[in-house]
Amino acid sequence: MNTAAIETQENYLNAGYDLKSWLLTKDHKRIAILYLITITIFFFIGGIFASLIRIELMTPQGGLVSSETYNKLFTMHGIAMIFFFLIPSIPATLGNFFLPMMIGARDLAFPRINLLSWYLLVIGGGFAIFAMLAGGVDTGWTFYTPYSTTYSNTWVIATALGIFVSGFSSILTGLNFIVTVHRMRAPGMTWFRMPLFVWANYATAVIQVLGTPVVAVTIVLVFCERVFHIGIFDPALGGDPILFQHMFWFYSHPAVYIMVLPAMGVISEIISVFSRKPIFGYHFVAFSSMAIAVIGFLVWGHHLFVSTQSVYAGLVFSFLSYFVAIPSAVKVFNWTATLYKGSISFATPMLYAFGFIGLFTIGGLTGLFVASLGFDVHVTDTYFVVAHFHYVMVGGTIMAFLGGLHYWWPKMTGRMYPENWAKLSAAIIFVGFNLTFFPQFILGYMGMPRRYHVYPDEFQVLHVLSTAGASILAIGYLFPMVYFMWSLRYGELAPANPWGATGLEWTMQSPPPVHNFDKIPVVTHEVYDYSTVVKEGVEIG
Amino acid sequence: MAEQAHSPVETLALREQFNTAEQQKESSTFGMWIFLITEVMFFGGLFLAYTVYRNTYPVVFGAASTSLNAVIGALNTAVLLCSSFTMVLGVRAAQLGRRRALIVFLILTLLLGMVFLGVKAYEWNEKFVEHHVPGAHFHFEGAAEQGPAQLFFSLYFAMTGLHALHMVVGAGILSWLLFHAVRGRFTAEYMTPVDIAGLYWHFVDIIWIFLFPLLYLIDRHMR
Amino acid sequence: MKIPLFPESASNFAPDVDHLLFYLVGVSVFFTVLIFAAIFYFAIRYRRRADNELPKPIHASLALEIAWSVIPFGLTMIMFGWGANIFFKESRPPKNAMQVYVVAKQWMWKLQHMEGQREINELHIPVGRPVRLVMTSEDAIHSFFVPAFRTKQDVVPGRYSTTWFIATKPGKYHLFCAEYCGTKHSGMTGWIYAMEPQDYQAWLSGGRSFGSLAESGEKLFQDLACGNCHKVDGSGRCPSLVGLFGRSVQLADGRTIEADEAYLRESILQPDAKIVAGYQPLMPTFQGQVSEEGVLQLIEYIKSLAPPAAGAGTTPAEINVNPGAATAAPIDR
Amino acid sequence: MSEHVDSVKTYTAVWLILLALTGITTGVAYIDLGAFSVVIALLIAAVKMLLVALFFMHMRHSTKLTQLAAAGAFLWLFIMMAFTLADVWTRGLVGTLGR
Repeated sequence: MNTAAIETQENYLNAGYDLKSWLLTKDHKRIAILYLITITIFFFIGGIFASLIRIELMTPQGGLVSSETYNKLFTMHGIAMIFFFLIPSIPATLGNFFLPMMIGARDLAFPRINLLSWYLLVIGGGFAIFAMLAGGVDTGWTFYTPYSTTYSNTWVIATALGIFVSGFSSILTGLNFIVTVHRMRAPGMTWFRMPLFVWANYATAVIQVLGTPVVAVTIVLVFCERVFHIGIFDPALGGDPILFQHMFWFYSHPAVYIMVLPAMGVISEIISVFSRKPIFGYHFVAFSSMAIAVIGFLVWGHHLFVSTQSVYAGLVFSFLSYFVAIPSAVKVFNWTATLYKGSISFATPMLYAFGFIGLFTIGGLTGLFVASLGFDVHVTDTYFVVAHFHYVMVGGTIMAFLGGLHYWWPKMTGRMYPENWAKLSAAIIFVGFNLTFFPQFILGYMGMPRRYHVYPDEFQVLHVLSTAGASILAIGYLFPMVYFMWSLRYGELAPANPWGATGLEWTMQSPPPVHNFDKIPVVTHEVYDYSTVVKEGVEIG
Repeated sequence: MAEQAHSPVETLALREQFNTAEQQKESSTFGMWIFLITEVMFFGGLFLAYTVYRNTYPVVFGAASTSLNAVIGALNTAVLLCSSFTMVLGVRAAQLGRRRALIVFLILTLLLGMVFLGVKAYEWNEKFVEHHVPGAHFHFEGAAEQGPAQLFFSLYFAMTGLHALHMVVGAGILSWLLFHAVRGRFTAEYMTPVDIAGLYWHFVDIIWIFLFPLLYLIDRHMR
Repeated sequence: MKIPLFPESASNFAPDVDHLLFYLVGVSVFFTVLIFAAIFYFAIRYRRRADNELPKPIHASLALEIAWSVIPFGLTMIMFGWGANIFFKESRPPKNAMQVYVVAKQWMWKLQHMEGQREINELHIPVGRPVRLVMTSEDAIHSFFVPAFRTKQDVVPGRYSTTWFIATKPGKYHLFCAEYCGTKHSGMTGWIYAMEPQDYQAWLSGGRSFGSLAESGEKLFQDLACGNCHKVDGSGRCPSLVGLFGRSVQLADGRTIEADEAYLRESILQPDAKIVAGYQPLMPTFQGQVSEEGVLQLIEYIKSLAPPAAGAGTTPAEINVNPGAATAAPIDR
Repeated sequence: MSEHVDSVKTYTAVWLILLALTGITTGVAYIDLGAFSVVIALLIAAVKMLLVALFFMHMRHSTKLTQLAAAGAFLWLFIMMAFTLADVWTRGLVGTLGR
């Protein structure tokens, strides 16, 4: 197929160029591209806030911005990154694009609800951006009462409305995925022939459906308390601010699993393809996704250890928090075991997968630190916790998101990304990330509190190191933005299966046709069976 | 399975992403049940706040609950149960393809829903007159402690308000159904929207089934 | 220029938490090195040499899965037990601890010693003696965090919360507010001065004395005319407060609760929350009239109203606390 | 339609039982049963819910999956309430203020 032929081949991208065909599309692939553009915008908005924070923290007396502005910076960094980038990131882009194909379906169960989900995210994002431009919100992304309801005079209502609306985008995506996986698998696609990426997104969907409504109603109550002065959490009326924290964290801890589970799904795919072996202990990795989704709902109290929550409740939550750590450990061990006796290629997605396993291991292990009651009393609300969740979110989810983007870019766009530039940026991101966040563990244990922009002089050296790392990390993130755009026009044309992968999404042309499959495939092979794709393969190992 | 045309033809009963009408109906029903799960958790947050505060302030909650009119509440519950009854008869009519019966039952359900909202509005107005609406000039003579009493009424208005909002949305769905039923869009083969609207309506009724005793009937014997 | 990489260890909890840290870091370094080494070795040893290599699939081994589930779980249970042990010790201050009241207010700490000294953003304490802080907030949630003591406790409006420690090394240690509380959250810091006992006594007597907390409590008690109802001999319409602190009180709705600081504070600000058996809800609320410091002073005064044997100026006649109640709690001499 | 269609008689019977139960729960509330009155109120409400779900929402004929999902929702509601009340009920048990 010469390039001209490929150009004219009918696919989901050239099926229509006008705005209407994009903004009213029902095609899960186009909606995934719309999501990709939206969350990239929010990623860079959040990134700008992060850079300002890091520059501010270079000096102990914090000269760049005033206290009010700094409080707004870290709040909006948290909100933009968590609600508008991390939570939709992998499920809404890679999940939307590939889940239907991987199970042999033409589209999600409810395409119009899928489009509605995107609009809800955009409308919610609009409210949040309006609040940022109008003056910002300074309650922290956690909105703790009574500060958020009584003492803050910033744009809390507009931001709360934005998060409320975008929460429904997450709920409806979860609903769509659950029904699609249950009802629309191709014949022969049994549960244990589904790729682990589908398992991970299914577990994530369960959390989205069961957890997000609770934070939605919590935000409604904060809204009512600010607007109508009805006092659900107001201590002056006998309300209990700790009840707010229970209701908030009931969602927000499972939300961190919404952010990391899809990333684990991507890593399972990449590790398997680039070591050309089925994932070691497929069933255990699949069930550990479900276990994380379920046990993830029993541990939220470890955010409340020092909040006057009772000692006995703290004991229960601390104990259960160690249960939820075990499935994550099982996954890491199974990924590492998959490499044994494999045929390992060092393409960029694999570099991101190695980065993910390393950094997620450190992130996960420091989770064990903060789950221990006596230790958490010292390090909660300090930079130790900031470092912990950045290791899991940035070192984990963003690494896996970039790995997934590189892995599926040929299929999504029909173009190959530039391999060497990609490897360089992966290395820069890995170095920049560690330099930014590892010093924060030390800062945290020394007692540097969270959300401080004025701090004692003895912490300055570590802060300067962290800011240096942040600048490297920022540059590292700009590379993919540039060469992905460049590849759309000048990238090498991608074949149907550049990596020799086994998923159903690789059986169709790149970029895929509008209806995915001319004829719904009948699945006969086991999952990750590379003998079907490696022509006259030489048996090794 | 029948050989699929390149791009499958799209009908109401068979959207293009489904292979069989049966698959589409099962998906829509299962999708609705998942949505109802999110609603259970949505109201669940309010029930949690209610449980915690009733546990902390049992006496004041009892006094405040006794100030509500239980008879009106019971009658209103009966109205809602009747609307559920007419709704399920409407769904049955749609299953059997009886268009006229479907239209009659939809109208009845809509009317009963309006009656419920009307009674609700009356109760709220009565609360407004008695200064039981939380806010600046809240005053509840039944208990000396105004704080927890205001908590009860905050929860009362939050829960019944959210329920009423769901009733209004339900009424909107019923009107849409009515509009299409009159135009003969629903047949015995394609009645999924009626079935799903029925699930939603019954769910809103179930929420009220729990709201009524929990809000209206605490320590009623204290009076 | 010495770059400090480890916080000072200046309290009885600090060594425990530090040893727990070393155990946690040890386990984590072991597993991190294990994973990194395995990845590097496998990646290099089994790198792809030819494009059509097809490794033999190895599916699973139950024994291995169980091993790397049970062993990590065992290690984590040690972390759990050790942490829980420290947490339990931190949640039970010794009875003889020296008490200091802390009132957190948007963006400053107000501390009050029993002897009357008042401090802003500073706390002088003797080394070697357990110090219990009873804290409340007047507005948003704050958190009393002393890194050198490894202790942290949120200060929540509407209730008292407690933290305690024993300073083991004289010195000047940072005090931070660790729960975001608004604009000057980063400015809400201070210092803890741990001093040798004799220096502490010198500081205590040297400071301008406002009279002990109990005395200012007594003055406030009279200003608010609490004595009109709360007569010493209990003959008024309200229960006598003599010897009330620490005693269990029979309530009108049948519950029996211990009269601790939280009960006294609630009864001052929301009198009808817990009505003593045999009495009517007559007491007006003092919410808004008495500041948090005022409530603390009144509590200290009520604590000082010991039973007649030790009380000053109370009539030796038999004191009946609950004229109406059948089961009057006996007064222990 | 392939699906089983219930008779009007069943629906009417269920409807009348629901109305009766509403009456009962209101009446019972006026009798002083102490803490037990909450249990009775919730039991009656649960029975009414099951009636509506099984008959009116055709839960009887629906797939195992839907039944599992509905049960799951209530299990999660129970988790949320149980752990939060575990905190609220055991506050101060250790004998220290705010712990």
